[in-house]
Amino acid sequence: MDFFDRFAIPHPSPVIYASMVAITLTLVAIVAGVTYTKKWGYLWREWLTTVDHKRIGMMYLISALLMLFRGGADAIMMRAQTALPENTLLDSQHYNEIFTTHGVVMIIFMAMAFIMALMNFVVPLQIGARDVAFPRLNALSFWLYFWGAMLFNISFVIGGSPDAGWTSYFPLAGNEFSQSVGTNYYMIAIQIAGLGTLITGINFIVTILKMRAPGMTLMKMPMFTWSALITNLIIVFAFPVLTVALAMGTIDRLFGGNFFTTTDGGMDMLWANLFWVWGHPEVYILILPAFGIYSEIIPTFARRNLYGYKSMVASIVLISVLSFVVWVHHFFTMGQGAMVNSIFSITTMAIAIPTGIKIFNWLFTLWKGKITITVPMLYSLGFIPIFTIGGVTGVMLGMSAADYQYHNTMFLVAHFHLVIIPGVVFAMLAGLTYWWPKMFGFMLNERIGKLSFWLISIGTCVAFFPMFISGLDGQARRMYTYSEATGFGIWNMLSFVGAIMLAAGFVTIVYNIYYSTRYASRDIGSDPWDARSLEWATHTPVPDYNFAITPQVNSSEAFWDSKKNGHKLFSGEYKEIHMPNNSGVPFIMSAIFFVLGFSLVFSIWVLAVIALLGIFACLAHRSFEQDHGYHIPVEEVKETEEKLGGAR
Amino acid sequence: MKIKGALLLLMFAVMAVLTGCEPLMVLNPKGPQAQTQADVILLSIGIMSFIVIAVFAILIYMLVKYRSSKQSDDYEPPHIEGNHIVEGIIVGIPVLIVIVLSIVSVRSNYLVEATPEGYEDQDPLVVYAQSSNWKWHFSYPEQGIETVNYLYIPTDRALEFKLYSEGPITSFWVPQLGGQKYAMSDMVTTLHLAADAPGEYMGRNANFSGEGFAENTFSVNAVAPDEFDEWVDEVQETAEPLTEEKYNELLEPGHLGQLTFSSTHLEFSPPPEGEHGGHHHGDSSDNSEEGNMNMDQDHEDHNHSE
Amino acid sequence: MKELFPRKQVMGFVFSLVLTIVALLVYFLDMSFAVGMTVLLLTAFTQAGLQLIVFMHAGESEDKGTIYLNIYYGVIIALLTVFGTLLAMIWGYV
Amino acid sequence: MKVDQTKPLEYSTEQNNLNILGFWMFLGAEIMLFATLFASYFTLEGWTGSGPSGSEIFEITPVIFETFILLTSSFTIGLGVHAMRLMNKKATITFFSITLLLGLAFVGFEVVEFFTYIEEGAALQTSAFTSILLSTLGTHGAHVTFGLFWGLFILIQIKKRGLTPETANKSFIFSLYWHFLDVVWIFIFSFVYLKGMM
Repeated sequence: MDFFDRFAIPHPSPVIYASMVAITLTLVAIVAGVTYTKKWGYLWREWLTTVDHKRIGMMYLISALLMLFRGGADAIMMRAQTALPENTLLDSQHYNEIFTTHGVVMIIFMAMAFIMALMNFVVPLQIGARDVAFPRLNALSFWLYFWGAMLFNISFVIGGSPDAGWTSYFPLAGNEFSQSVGTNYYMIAIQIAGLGTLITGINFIVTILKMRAPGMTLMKMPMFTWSALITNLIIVFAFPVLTVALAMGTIDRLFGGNFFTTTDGGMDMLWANLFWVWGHPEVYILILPAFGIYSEIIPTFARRNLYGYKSMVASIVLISVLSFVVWVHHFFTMGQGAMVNSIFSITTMAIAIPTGIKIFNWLFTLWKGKITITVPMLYSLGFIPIFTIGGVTGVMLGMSAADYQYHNTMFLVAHFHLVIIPGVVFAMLAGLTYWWPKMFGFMLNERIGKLSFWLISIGTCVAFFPMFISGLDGQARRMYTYSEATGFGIWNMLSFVGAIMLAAGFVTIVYNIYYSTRYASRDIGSDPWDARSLEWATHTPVPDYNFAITPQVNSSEAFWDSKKNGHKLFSGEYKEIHMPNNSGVPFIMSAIFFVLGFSLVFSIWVLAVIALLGIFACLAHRSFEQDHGYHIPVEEVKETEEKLGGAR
Repeated sequence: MKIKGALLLLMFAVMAVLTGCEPLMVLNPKGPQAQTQADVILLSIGIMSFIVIAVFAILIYMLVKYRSSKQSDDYEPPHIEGNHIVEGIIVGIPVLIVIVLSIVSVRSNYLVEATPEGYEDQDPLVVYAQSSNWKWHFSYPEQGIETVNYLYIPTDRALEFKLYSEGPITSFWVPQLGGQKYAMSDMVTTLHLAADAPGEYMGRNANFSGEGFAENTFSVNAVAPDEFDEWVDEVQETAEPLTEEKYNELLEPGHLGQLTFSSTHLEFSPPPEGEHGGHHHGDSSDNSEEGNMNMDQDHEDHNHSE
Repeated sequence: MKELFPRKQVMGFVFSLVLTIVALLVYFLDMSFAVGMTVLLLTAFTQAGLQLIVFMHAGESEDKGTIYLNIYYGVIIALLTVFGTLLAMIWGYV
Repeated sequence: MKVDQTKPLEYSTEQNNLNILGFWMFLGAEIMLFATLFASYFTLEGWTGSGPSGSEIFEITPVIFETFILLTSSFTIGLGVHAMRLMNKKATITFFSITLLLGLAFVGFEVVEFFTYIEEGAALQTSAFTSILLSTLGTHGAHVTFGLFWGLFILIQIKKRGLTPETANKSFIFSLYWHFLDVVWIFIFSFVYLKGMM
């Protein structure tokens, strides 16, 4: 293909041209706005170079919400196209691009960013730490994710989006059958973002293991921190597999390798295998933090401690190991034979046991409690029934012989959405509402929040339950059209209605943020929910150094203890506090990664080499740099503490 | 309010099961393999409903009984660590269920991976089913005939489909006869099926394979054995033989109607099994240039031409 | 000068040379595949353990529990991945 | 910065301890990286297409050289760390320099090996087997090459700034990296070369 042809969109449509204009206008508006308000310096000093885990968390949050709407727009378009038989809203190519980007954006750039957002903001506070172990690497993680996401998101206006599904199975995704640059974007953008995720994994493991407040033994860690620890452990061992798989795919596509081709010994199955060796642990990377969030919220609003703390810990540890031994269930139908399928069928169903323990523990946490229904609690309570349905259909899918019938059908689509939406999206919205006052100093409106909850949870049921039926009736997933005779019409129309409700729910969330920002009271104190763990023990807004005095901990609900049992959290004098310096290198280096990625996507080798040298220059700079951070003097700490609510 | 939501969910679940009884393809099997799978599915739906109902019941009970509006203002919930008996039950019952389901799963998997029960004594009818973008080619080596996009099969006889693909991974699926299996370019997979009742069944490629995927379907005509033999005779007499040239033409990406030939492509374009499998990819004629990166390469060049 | 060559590390080095030579016998002697693989597995994993303990000082810091747990976990997951992949890709198809 | 005098320099500050543990975690990720490459290698070993198989292109002599060079370099960097703990700056620099020179020799051998393979018609594009073979060896080789630069930078820092908690910490972490590459090589030596030639 000629050099300039690669930049053309394979199947242009008015929607795409409109998006190009919209993207350009938005960029111009942002640049003009920042310039007009003279905020470049502020932006650079306070945000782009920040290494503060709280600010990085907020930036993850904003990116995740943006990506939620990007992926959501894809979803609405898909449901609209299939709402009617033989609909012609989208053509096949466009539909294929949309479900591919929907999957990638939602999993890699929305859900992952959302959990990173909450982990970043909450974990250091919850363990009583000043920051994470490697603040600068933390910034690098975020910016790698951010620039990776940007690279992926420009695909649909420059060169065309990937169109081989989010699983990107070869040889369909290979050069033979996927000639546009779309899959190059997939391989490289995910690689860059994945590198950031791996760094986060290492960073948080060390943070949690080494930086806990005195007295907080492993078995006295709050459950969200436990889930974050195990999640990051899975990240560290799962993401390298994706790195290798993507590198092999990149070699195939850019350098003529033969890993997954149809000729010269290439083995297409190996991609599927490696993808799911990463892909299944990835599911648990997404769901475990959600479990942690529910384990914080349910006790708070049942006003009781978490039931069965030890079995909760045991079950997430067990899940972390089991998550690595079930991947073959994603391709039971690849012809391995009954023996292999049986092994992986059993391991798959075994995961239901620790998951079931968790569900029952949450239910028993309600027992003898004093339940108040707030928005975070509503999401947690809505999660239990919907997730149970998603979960038990997962067990059904785990039965290999029956899976031959469910595989690649709408039944599967229904299953994983009914797991991921309550398991991840509900949890993220619950966590967002729950920790919002700690982040921003005001609460989100409860009434609008409840409306959002009902729209989203009913929308989820309406959108995905019909898919069980159409799946069992023979509707394969990823079909852009179907004939009227198939009888799928009614179910798909219902799904579309559900999708509209979901969209309406998300719009009300945005409205809620707007409304609450304008009208909500700023006088909420530092503990508006009467909560139980350490993050609520510090001021709102949280000072840069989190805790002026490192707290003393004696149980997994240290703050509750201090409120109810008179445990003394903070004792001793203010001391000088050591803090890390801001740095522009993570931002610059990640931006160069973007350039490298872009030039690889379009095979612009000279630029790629220059970018690679740029990255090495950043690394060399870091090696020689001597940066010992700075100290906040005692007087300043005292002043800040008094301003924020009196010295303790 | 919460109960209303829960009831709504339950209603959907019940509806899904009820409407599922008769018309849904997967639950309306016409062959022993599909029957096995439908039985497993219904059994698992039964057991799973029990779990779902248990969870719903506990949730509703807790929410009704322990709402703060039903408690006195000074009620302080107790601190409860956990209880070995309760935890034993919530581990024990799921373990038992998983053991039962594992036995069912393993047994049924061996069943569907073997010649259908009751047909072990006869020779199966072997059909090579090859997908290409976006068509299905069915070769009957025994009868020496080939069809495109439709199948004729005898009832009450074991069928052995040999699946492979000329291009992306596809999945051969006839829901009413049995579950699907992948067709891939570098190996042949085997799917055992059989039809109990005559009729016309829907078959399709279930694995996403690009632009023409949605329309990548075929029809399956199950007829009585003697009727099948008549059809074979008729094809052998009236249809044209399949030439290599014609075959390569058929492989061009696109959609075709139903076609019939009185010879198969297996001789001049053998399936990737045995010495032609990916493992010992034998032919070396045109491999040397293919390694080069060539974005314009048409995939028709990649036929296994000998 | 002598203090620069601690006994433990010199012995470790000698031992790793011996292990390498034993592994090389697989090439120079005529062995069956099974025997050869057994020798290679033994020498490779012993050699890895040797590096870990003698040269990498895995057991000397306050975090040795974490470090060992991390390595064990990694090795277990790695072996599961390697053998699971072989099972699903090669052996399962026979 | 609080410096704990009772411990070796590389462990003497809180941040140093974090760095070392963090690097061990990174090595956990590296184990999986190479495990995935090995899993792919063993899977694709027989998928040679029309290209050569391992036994046709492997040669024992360069492999023996590479192995002994890398083993020795692993030994010398161990001595380097030992010298560092004795606060012997000169010996530390000497041992690190020897290590890097050995590493350079290793990379040299590997480059020659790669050119030989390509000459013999076993390029990255030849077959699935050669793709994974060169990728696996290449990933290890790239790690060593990266290590050469990294080690050089640290060497310069020791020379300029002396043995401080910071440089000691960097050197120690670098030694972990180097030993780990040696371990990976042992597996490549055993299960790629020796198994392939057996």
